[in-house]
Amino acid sequence: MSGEAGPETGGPRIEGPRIADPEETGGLDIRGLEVRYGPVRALRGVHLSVPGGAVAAVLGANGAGKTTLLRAVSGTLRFHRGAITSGTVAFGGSRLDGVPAAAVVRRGVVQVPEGRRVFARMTVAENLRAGALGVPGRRAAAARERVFELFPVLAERAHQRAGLLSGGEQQMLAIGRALMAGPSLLLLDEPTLGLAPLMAARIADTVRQINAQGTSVLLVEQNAAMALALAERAYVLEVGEVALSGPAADLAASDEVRRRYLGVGAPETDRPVGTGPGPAPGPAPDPATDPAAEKHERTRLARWTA
Amino acid sequence: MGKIGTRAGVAALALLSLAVAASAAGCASGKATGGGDGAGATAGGDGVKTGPGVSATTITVSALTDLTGPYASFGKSLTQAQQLYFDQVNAAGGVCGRKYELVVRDHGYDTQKAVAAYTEVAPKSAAIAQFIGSPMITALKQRVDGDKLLTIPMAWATTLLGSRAIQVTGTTYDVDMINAVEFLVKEKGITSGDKIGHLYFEGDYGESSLNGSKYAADKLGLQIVEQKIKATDQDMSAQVAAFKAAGVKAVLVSVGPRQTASLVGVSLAKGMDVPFVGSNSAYSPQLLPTPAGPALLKDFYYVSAGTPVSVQNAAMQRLVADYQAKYPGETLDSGVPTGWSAAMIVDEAMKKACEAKDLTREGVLTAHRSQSGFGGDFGTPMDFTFFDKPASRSSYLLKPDKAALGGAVVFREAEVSELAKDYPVPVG
Amino acid sequence: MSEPVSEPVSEPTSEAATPVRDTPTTATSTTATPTAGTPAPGASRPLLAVPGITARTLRLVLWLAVVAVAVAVPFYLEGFWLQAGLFAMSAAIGAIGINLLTGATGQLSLGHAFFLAVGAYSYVYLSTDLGLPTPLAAVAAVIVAGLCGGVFSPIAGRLKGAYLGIATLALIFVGQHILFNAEPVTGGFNGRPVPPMELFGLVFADTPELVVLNVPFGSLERLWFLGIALLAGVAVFARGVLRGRPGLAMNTIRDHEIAAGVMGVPVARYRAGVFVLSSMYGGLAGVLVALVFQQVVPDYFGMLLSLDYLAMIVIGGLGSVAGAVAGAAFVSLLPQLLTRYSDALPLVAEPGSGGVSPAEAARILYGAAVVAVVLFLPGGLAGLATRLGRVRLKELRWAKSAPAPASRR
Amino acid sequence: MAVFLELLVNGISVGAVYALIALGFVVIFKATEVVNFTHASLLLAGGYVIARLHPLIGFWAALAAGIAAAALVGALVEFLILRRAHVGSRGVLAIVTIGVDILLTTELTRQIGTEVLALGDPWGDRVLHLGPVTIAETRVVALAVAAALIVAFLLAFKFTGWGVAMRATAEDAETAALMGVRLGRVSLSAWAVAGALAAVAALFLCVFPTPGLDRGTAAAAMKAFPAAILGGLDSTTGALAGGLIVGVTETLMSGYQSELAFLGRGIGDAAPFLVMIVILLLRPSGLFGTKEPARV
Repeated sequence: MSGEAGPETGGPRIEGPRIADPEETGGLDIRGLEVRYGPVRALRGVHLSVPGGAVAAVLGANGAGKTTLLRAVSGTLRFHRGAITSGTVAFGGSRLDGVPAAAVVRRGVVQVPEGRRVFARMTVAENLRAGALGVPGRRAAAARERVFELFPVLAERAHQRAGLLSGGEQQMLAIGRALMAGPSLLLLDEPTLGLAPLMAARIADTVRQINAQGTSVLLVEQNAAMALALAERAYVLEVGEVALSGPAADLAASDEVRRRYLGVGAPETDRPVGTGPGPAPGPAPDPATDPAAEKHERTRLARWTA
Repeated sequence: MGKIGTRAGVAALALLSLAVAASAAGCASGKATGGGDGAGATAGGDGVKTGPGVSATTITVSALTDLTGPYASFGKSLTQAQQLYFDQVNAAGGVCGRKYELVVRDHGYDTQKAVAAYTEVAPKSAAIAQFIGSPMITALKQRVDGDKLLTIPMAWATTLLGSRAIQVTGTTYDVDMINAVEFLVKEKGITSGDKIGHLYFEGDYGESSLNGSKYAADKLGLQIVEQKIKATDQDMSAQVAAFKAAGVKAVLVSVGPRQTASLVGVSLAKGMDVPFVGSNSAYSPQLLPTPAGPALLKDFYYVSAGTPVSVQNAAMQRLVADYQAKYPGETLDSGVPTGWSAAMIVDEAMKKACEAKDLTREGVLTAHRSQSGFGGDFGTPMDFTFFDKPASRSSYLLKPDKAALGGAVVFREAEVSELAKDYPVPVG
Repeated sequence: MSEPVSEPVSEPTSEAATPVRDTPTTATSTTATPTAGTPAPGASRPLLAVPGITARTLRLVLWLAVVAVAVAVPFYLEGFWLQAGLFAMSAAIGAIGINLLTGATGQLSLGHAFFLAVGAYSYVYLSTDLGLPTPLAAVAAVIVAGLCGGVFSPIAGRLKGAYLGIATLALIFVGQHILFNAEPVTGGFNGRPVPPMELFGLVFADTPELVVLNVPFGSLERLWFLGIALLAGVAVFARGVLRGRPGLAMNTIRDHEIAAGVMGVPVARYRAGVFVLSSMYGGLAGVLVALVFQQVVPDYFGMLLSLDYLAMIVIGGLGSVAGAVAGAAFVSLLPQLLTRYSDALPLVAEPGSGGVSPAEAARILYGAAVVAVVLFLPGGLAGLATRLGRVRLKELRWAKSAPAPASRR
Repeated sequence: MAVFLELLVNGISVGAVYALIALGFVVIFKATEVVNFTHASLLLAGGYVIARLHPLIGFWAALAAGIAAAALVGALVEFLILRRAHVGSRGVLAIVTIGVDILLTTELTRQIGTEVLALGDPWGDRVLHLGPVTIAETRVVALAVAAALIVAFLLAFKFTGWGVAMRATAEDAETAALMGVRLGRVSLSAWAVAGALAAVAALFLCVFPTPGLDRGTAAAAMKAFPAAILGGLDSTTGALAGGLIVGVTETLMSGYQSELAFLGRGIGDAAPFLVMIVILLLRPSGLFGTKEPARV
């Protein structure tokens, strides 16, 4: 669909039943969210909710604004010179927008960053300890038990440097570290990125397990099949806007999603067409960057490097 | 403006510029020829030819000093003493029917600020009664010479000699050091073949001094062990270790007071009990209350052409009394008599120039250079008739003294050593 | 699940008409707040009808005024002001250079004073000892400064951030050591006299005497024009660099070094290249300051000078030419103004009287300015000027649908 | 040989003082990645309070007060200025600290005026004789204090929550924030600790063999820059190693300057910087520093 055209004129979309009011269930509620990185707008008019105890998934191509969405929730936009310019983010009835990252953690919302980003120079145990820094010390011991139960391998390697772990183990550590704070809502940013299919499946199982223990999950994934299998409800972001949303099963069944995110259907419409700013051609963007922030610079740079 | 293309714009620009320039000439800005800039001498109503800095009622004298940099304490004493001097002269009726006005500019020991300050004050000054900082004066030497502006530098390096307009007072550092070496030989048992350490600052203060000590050592068969440091060095342990290793029998000191204190303190603590003789900038009475005080009192001397404030003569006692009355509680260091006598040199030159009815810069310089036996109350007598040699070659040997006013007493009266008499002073 | 298709989740907001992706026009409108500072002719909307002419006219009037003032100054102001102006011009040239490096490319350098020294001393050595004609010596001095930057650039290319900043400190300390010790070339602690520039038969010195329109033209008056010309030339060049593709690449290196590398910017080569360019600017500033001083002395080229340069670009505005010039003027003129008018300023005490002296007041003000700019005035003085006055002009340019200039900060 | 030993011991003892200063840089750099040029004025502030108070309340109380005061100044600088400075790069923050340093140093030197202030330490000018070598007692104490503080910091970084938060922040501030680390507190505490360290360093910088605190004292902080860099800006061990290397280099070069005359007189000051350049060419992040992770 064309980015310029706006949602009113846009292509097909799927609409599910109105979900339960997240304020009643103690969930996450995002309304009319707009985020800018300086002059660049990364998100616009995003509405999204994760009821308490649910798993929601956000799908979308690179640069669609998925990571930005998580940053807006976790309060880390300022690290990327971004800001919420309108709209609200609320969790359990209290506002999270404008709240510093550490305070968001104390309210029970913890993000597992994209690319894991374990503290490579610290040991596994120290990483877990770092995860518990935002909460009172008493709870840390219990949380550590829970993490070691989920990921026995972390207990085995407690005194190894985190940088020496394998990719899958690092992802476990990153999730475990986030669980140390005892979150009510876990934000997962591309947890299976770069992992072998077997390991990805294990991570998916773990997410299910975590959710079963009562933690809500907001999952950002490019692996749409996995995400849609895990989630009850899913949102598709395109160029900073929610293009589709609905029950995960419905989305999984929709032609549009099948064609574009599940790799079924005509390959030539693999990407948004027209003037919409999909990922620029050229080398893959660095995982830690938000491509949306770089977008306009890159399009100009593409010219420059030509 | 309508449609103006780039070319038209440029043309208009050029036209306008020319118009402005032309109008500048037309309206005769203050800078136009004859507007008081430059050295055009004009005769005042009293028949005295005047130059820049001299009006019918005032003579402007400037002080380019350091009140916020490393020589702040010295600069403050100098400036206050000079203010006192000119106030007293003004109170007594001034000179040549005119009152002095002292313009003080603080350059904080920064070359650019000093150059800027000079550019500002020079066109409106009849003399510069005080100019602190060898690097600053060196940077301006050519201009001072060209401006024929009588300038009293508060630095005693030989590099400042050789300009008719610049009057280095008293001895230069090298002459002081020659006198110091002879003192060591005469009274401290240093003999031919001995080694003498010389700790000196990078820059012309240190290196002028080193010239002197090397000359004297050469003549007397001594050997100089050099240690050069920067003004930012504070701890002299390494230098002491080097001196000690070389087995020096005495140490010459041409650094700042802090380094002197460290040097003397460390040497004694490490058992290197030798006499130390410093240049006049190496000592400050403010060191006496610090832990280095006892070491300085033990076997440290310094050489100076100026008398310390503790000396018992009428002129000095009057100066001290007046100074303390005007600036109660202020430190009385060597800057007070030094500043005072520099102001006096300027004043004497003005008086003489007035007698000759010529207060132009040339007139002031001529008058100044006609004096051959200046002063005596605040230092050794000076001869101003030449400018390629120090005005004096005799120096006092002073010794720190806690009880004395100004923290130092005369240890040995002023003397010209044999070597210093014949010493060919390098110029420029 | 009974209604599979329905209204979009995201409701149109009042801004729905705005495309998601910003075009340059909308990018401006978010920052552009029309202000009273705009010149009257450009203040109203209708001008958009003839945007090109109006914008150009305004700019022309502005530049005309600037040039007219610059030309007129030596006819009116005394030496002190001319010299202050020349120091400011030299500082501006140096500041533009370090702004390319630190402001635009994000490489902290504490060694700028060293390159000024190289420029100044090379000019003296090349013209006096090697007998090069002075203009040639000046050009060669700038090149030598660039070469010195090039010699250091393996380090500059390898290090970044804090490490580079402190490594460049070494230039100052080692450089001063050389200045003091390499006497045959540098003259040691005494420094050396600077031969006056001689260009097309015109000597930039007090002699031979020259009177233009009844005003005596000494070295300062003559140098004034040389300084203006040099500053204008290097400012235009730097602006070109900053607004062109190199500027874009530099900013990308500053903001996202790895991204820059990924996008094909030769990062190391750029960093080294900018270092060399910045050194050459420093060298030129050194030549000019030497001509003004008439004597080069090693003490001047110390660390304080380097710190001054950093303060200049922060106060003026990082990464822009106008910022460098504004900051240079501020930092180099402030102490002189305060000293000169200390008698008239209520807060500044007479030197030696125990209160805040002019020199101290200047330092306090300039320290405070650095802090205040960073806290309250992002973009520095240049940013302020932009916000106050230039907004309209830019908007007009964009309205002409010209491509947006590269982001300048 | 005795000369060499004497110089070496002296160098080590001077190096201990540099190490203390460098440690202050390291703590701030670790927590905030800012090169702190304000350190010079923190030194001056701590020294000034000790110098002014020791005649009134005794040396040890004055020392405690000086440490507290410098810590407070450090915390205030962080809280009032750096925290509120919204700038893109750490380089600009470094320039901000230069501005703050100019402000503080100007005011403090104005207060100190033209005096040379003694700090009233109990060691005086006593020296220890170790065979042919003599060393000032103050320097022995400085070495012991530096070593003790560095060990204490190593342990604190390893075992305390503060230390883990600091290391996590140093490694990846954003992720640390995601884990609930309050970055503001981390950087505030780092500045306070650095201030305290500066006061301790000021003590040893102003006692024998130097005559006392005066307006020039802050200049010594400059020498700790190469120390901090060549050790590695984010390494506590590096601070000690760097300090010792700078101290020894400087002392040996000064002591042997007659033999090294071909390098020019007064090479002692430039030498640490030359060593620093050589080390940086070999190891761009210093001897013990962590290689700057490729972060976008």
